[in-house]
Amino acid sequence: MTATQSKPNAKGAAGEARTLTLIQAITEAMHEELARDERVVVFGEDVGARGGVFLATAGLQEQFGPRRVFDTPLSEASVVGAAVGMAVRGLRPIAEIQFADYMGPGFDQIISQAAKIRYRSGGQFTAPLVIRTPSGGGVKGGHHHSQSPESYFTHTPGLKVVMPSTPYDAKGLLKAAVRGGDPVIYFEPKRLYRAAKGEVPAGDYTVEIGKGAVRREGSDLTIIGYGGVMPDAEKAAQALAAEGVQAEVIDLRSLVPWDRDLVLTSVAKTGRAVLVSEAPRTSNFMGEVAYVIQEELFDQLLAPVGQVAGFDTPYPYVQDKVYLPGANRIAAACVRALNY
Amino acid sequence: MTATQSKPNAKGAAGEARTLTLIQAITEAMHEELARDERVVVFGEDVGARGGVFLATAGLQEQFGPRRVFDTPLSEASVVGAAVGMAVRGLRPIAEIQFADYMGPGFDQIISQAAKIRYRSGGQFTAPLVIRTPSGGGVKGGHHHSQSPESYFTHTPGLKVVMPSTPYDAKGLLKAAVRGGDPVIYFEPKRLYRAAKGEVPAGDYTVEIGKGAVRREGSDLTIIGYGGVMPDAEKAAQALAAEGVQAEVIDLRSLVPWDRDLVLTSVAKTGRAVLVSEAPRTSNFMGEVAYVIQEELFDQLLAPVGQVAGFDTPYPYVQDKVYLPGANRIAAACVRALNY
Amino acid sequence: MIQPFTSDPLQWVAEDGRPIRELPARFTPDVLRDLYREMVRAREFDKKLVTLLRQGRTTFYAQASGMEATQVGLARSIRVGHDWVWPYYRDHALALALGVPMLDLVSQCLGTNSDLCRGRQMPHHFGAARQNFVSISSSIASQVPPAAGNAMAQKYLGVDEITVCTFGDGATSEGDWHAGMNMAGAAGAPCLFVCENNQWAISTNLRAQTASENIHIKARAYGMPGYYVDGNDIVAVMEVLSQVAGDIRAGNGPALVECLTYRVGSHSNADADAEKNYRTREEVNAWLARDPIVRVERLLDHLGTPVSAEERAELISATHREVDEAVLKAEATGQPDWQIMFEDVYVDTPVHLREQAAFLRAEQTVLTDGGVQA
Amino acid sequence: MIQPFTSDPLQWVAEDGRPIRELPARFTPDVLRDLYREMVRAREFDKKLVTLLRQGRTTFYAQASGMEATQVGLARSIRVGHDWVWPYYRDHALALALGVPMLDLVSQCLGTNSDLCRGRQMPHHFGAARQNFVSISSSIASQVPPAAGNAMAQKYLGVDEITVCTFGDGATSEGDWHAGMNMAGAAGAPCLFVCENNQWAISTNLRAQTASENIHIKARAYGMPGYYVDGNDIVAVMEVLSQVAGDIRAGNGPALVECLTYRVGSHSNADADAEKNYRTREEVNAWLARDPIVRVERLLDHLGTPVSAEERAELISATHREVDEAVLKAEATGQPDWQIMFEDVYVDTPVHLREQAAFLRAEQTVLTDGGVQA
Ligand SMILES: Cc1ncc(C[n+]2csc(CCOP(=O)(O)OP(=O)(O)O)c2C)c(N)n1
Ligand SMILES: Cc1ncc(C[n+]2csc(CCOP(=O)(O)OP(=O)(O)O)c2C)c(N)n1
Ligand SMILES: [Mg+2]
Ligand SMILES: [Mg+2]
Repeated sequence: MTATQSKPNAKGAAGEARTLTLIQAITEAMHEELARDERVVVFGEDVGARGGVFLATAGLQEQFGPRRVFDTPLSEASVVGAAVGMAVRGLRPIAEIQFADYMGPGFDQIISQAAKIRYRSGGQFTAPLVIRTPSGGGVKGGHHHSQSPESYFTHTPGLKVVMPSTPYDAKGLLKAAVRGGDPVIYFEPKRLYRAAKGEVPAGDYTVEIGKGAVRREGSDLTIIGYGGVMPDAEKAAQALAAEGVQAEVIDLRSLVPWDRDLVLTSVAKTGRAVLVSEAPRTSNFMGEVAYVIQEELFDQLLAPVGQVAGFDTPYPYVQDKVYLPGANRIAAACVRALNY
Repeated sequence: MTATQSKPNAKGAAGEARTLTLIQAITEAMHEELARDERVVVFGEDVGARGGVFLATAGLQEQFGPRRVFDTPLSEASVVGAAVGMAVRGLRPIAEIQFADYMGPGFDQIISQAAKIRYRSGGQFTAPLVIRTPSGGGVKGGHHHSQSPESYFTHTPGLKVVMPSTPYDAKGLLKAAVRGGDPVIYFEPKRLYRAAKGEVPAGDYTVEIGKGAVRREGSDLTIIGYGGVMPDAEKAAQALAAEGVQAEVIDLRSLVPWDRDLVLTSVAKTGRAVLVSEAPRTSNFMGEVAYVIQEELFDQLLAPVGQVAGFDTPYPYVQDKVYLPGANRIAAACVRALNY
Repeated sequence: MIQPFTSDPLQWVAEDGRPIRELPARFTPDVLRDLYREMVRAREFDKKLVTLLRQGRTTFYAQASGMEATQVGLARSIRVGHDWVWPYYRDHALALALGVPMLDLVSQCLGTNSDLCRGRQMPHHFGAARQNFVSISSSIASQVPPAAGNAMAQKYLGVDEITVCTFGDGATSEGDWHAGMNMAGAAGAPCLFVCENNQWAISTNLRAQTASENIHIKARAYGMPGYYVDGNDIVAVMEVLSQVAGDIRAGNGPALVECLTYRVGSHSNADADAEKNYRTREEVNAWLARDPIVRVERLLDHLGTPVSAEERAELISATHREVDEAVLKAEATGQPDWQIMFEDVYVDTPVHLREQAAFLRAEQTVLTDGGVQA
Repeated sequence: MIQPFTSDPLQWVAEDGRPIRELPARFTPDVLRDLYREMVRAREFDKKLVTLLRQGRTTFYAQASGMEATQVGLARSIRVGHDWVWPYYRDHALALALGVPMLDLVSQCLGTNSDLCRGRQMPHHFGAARQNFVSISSSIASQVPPAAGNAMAQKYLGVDEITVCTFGDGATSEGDWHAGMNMAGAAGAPCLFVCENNQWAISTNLRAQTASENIHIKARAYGMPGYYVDGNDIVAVMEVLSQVAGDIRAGNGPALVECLTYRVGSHSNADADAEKNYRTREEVNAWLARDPIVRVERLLDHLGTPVSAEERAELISATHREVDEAVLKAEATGQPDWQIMFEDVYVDTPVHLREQAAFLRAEQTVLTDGGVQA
């Protein structure tokens, strides 16, 4: 893999850009952080010799040795719990949960330990750690390899939650997460691992957690999404453009905290918003975004806030493609908002 | 306890009403269901001789014996998992999680097994079971005895989620849950256990899961809540009435499914809605209610949908009362909606 | 009486096919031949399904090759369709030997309309009510607490059934494994826990998985006996499992049996090439030499009733035909349509799901009419 | 050498105060007196706090009465402020003996401004960075995997610290207990796991908690030694724990020590009356007769250096004064105001929390100005 073979410029600022895939950018970020800071360790199920089931950690054990990059027993509670204890004792753990669908067994460690130790101790003990995990659908994995559980974590105060959709953000957000003071749940939209390609500077840079990005400017309507749905959101915007409609496309990148200013400024301008995610509709994170938009921009809205989300069913195997909001469904929601 | 000493009319229809507390109504429902159906079993940590830490199961083991009412090891995964297996093999388990804050260790059993077995097996295997658990704040219990995790479960397709606020509903919903075909998470607002008193018919009746209730009729604004916040919601409505504002108050009772018709009809009439819950704001269940209201009634709304919720912090110990939305905060939100 | 907590796996038949202990009378040449045939059938199923996978007709597959003695031996030690089984995702040899029809297994792998599970789960996650073979969840060890509960229900109901719960070696590290084992122990529930110890959890060797000497000793933590068996010796597997199943049925509470075996193939299609990173060719070869099917062949040789080359060839081609026919039959039923997505979420269909289904119906109609008008 | 996996708890001093084995030289009368004083201090802390609870000045309390030898003995077996401790909610005797100031403990129980934890947790959930005494989480056994991680970090850093992790008997049933124990074993992490087996988990007796013979045998599942100690015999506790701590510090990996003791008081204020439902007066009396403090008194008697009635009375009243002064001092600092709620959620305060804080500030202002105008 290029990403692990390149010699990242660990100290200096960002170097020249190369085209990497999303997963290469993730690998490169870990590589550079391991090189930068001796306190950084990478672990999880099968992340060592195997390099992770998606190969996100490929080459890292070879390069940094099994002391810094290692396999754990098959227990997500062990993985998350170990990360908490290591972070409390001064390390900077990057822990992998093999699939976001398997955060369940580590759930209490995340919500009771990682999320609350700073608060409950009055700041005496803190757990700056990163939990990386592939999430989302589109890989014909059925419900245990396709779910989007991010809303559970956005509903848990004390956690920061991010999900990049571009290689550039993937690298920059992961670095920011490793260096920050909080537990960060870092979701990786697995269907973009190799599908998303983009310019990534060699060497060091971070992307601030809490800032969204405008992917496309437009004046007629704002499409807001994050993670795996972004390419389809952009495709929908292109289709709309062909019909003369200019959609602004925002990639939240960070869910907790999320970039209210960016979203509100855009919707104030366009008057219409369509929220796109693939998590089940009820109690999903976009409910909060919708709520804030209607609360803050009630008088400026030209149509109800639209939403395209996952259906409130377990993620199905055969209907994988139908379940996911694709460009057509997103475009249709935009049309409904425009024609309201 | 009166509830367990009374001789419920297990077969027939509802008998004469007595005044019971919420927790007495819950005990009575279990008592009657145990008497009605040999397949019903009650278990959990300390539910036997001890009668549960809140005494919800007091007297049941004495009456029905340790075969039908029993203590389990200290493991929520054991409790929930056993319930799933028992239900699959034909029993009708009522399992107690001692505090909703301790659903974490049983989380994967709930989301991976209970919620999905019907779906994943194409209906070949089903898990009709009830998980009862006390939730919510107001008891100076700090974050591990005060949380309101219901949104996690409303975001999990395959689960039904209910939360009564009156003794009548507590009994009727619990019976409906025991008899239904689905896994039901039955939240008990612990601060109302003894504070909520009301008429409860002796003997059999059920309250349909999925139906809300209008607690007070009004034309100026609709207050929508569930569980522990209901008494304060009603108090706020009374305070508003004193100022000449007629608030309609809806108790959802059931979150999945929730009574969209009832809510939409009311808000269509009043033009204003204030949603009240105590769970942290971001990604909470009320986001979905707000979303549907603004989507369906965009043109009829006279003000943005208002929301009073828990803050996005872990539940604090000393600030217990400040954290919770009380009548003042609810009334203030109503005033904001009215003055918009 | 078979002893628990032995330091070495119990064996009846050596790798060269010679009995080490007296061969129990029930293992007549006919019985052994039947076991042999069942194991070969499972092995060939693996091969055919891997081919279907390569052809892109299914999307996931987890081979059990090398583990047939454990799975078929287990199936032959319990009461089919009477006892209950909470299996894991590598158990197709078990399913076949329990009588789950080939068509049902193939349909599940293909996600066709003939799938008993209605295309809801990824391939190789079977479920068959008729055989009390409970639908598999991917979430490792999540079947263990429910299996304990299933057994508790059996005890409650006073039936003479037992519950079987299978899992891999890696699964024993999960918290839910502990929760289920401890619950079954405390409840004295009639549950037979079978660890199919193939020594690897994807790329993680048992030695990195736990510091305990072996798996069965973990039974001590739950107050139940733990047995250690050569999982490639079907006679040993059946001798131990049928005695233990009998003990459990007699009301003696749960037990753990560790069957030491090996996964000679890749973990799944996902690591077909990757395994060279984590294990050596020599190790795989050493275990290929301990093949459970070959051992029975040798035993039959030793007993003077060898399997002829023709019999073997015929058996293999019969299985291939069986799979081919099942594939044709399954594919002929077609793929479930989108509506299937909204069914079986609940016993009824609540209003929000009806609305979502209506939304999708409208969308599908538009699409059929020629795409969305953006 | 102390043996692991004994069938009976190791003892040094019999209930009548006579040494059963030779009393190790380090247990001079002065040392024993110091241990005695520390245990009495903890016992009296319990009494005073229960009184504060009755007075409504705190809202929760979990007594450790009867368990002082285990907790004080543990504190005296490790390096204070150097080793790390992931305790559980019944560990105030441990905290006191580790040198956490009385004021800090009282402040936490009262949730005053002097609370190191800033009033965030319910009473009796301490945390003190100076003593590496990690803030307690109510969620049972949730400290076990982090303790393993803490020890893994120590090993990684190459420091000569160890990590101590304590928990009750009930805690051993949780999945997280298993996950943490297994992780520590697999990683060879320097972690000392101490089970304060007081035989009850609220109303659930150890016999209903697990079918295993005892707790320490569960160590076999994790490839670590398990020791069994009379937790009411402080000499035994210290002999075993200091040797085991030394072994761990020397790089021999984790170990589990089960201290058999008894909670003579109620589980917490919540079941003050309820316990009569689940256990007998006789059982409690039998254990009251095995009081760990009385045992040291008898040993000192036996050694010819008895504790006089005056010394005892003085010690008790000194502790009461200590608590009273701490209470006054703590209460004088006042209760944290509402702003505390929004701090320490994150290292920074994100915009949504700033907005929520602003909302609350406005509300509080209105309230101070005389209530909401509805
Ligand atoms: C809770 C959970 N975590 C992780 C995984 C991913 N995973 C699938 S198979 C596997 C290894 C299982 O090993 P083992 O239990 O030994 O069974 P084997 O595959 O060797 O038969 C892992 C880690 C999962 N399915 N579930
Ligand atoms: C995960 C979780 N489940 C349930 C509880 C409620 N609870 C508090 S203490 C307790 C009993 C603990 O018993 P044990 O571990 O033996 O400790 P002891 O109180 O006896 O010292 C229970 C069930 C909890 N705090 N956390
Ligand atoms: Mg394995
Ligand atoms: Mg205890």
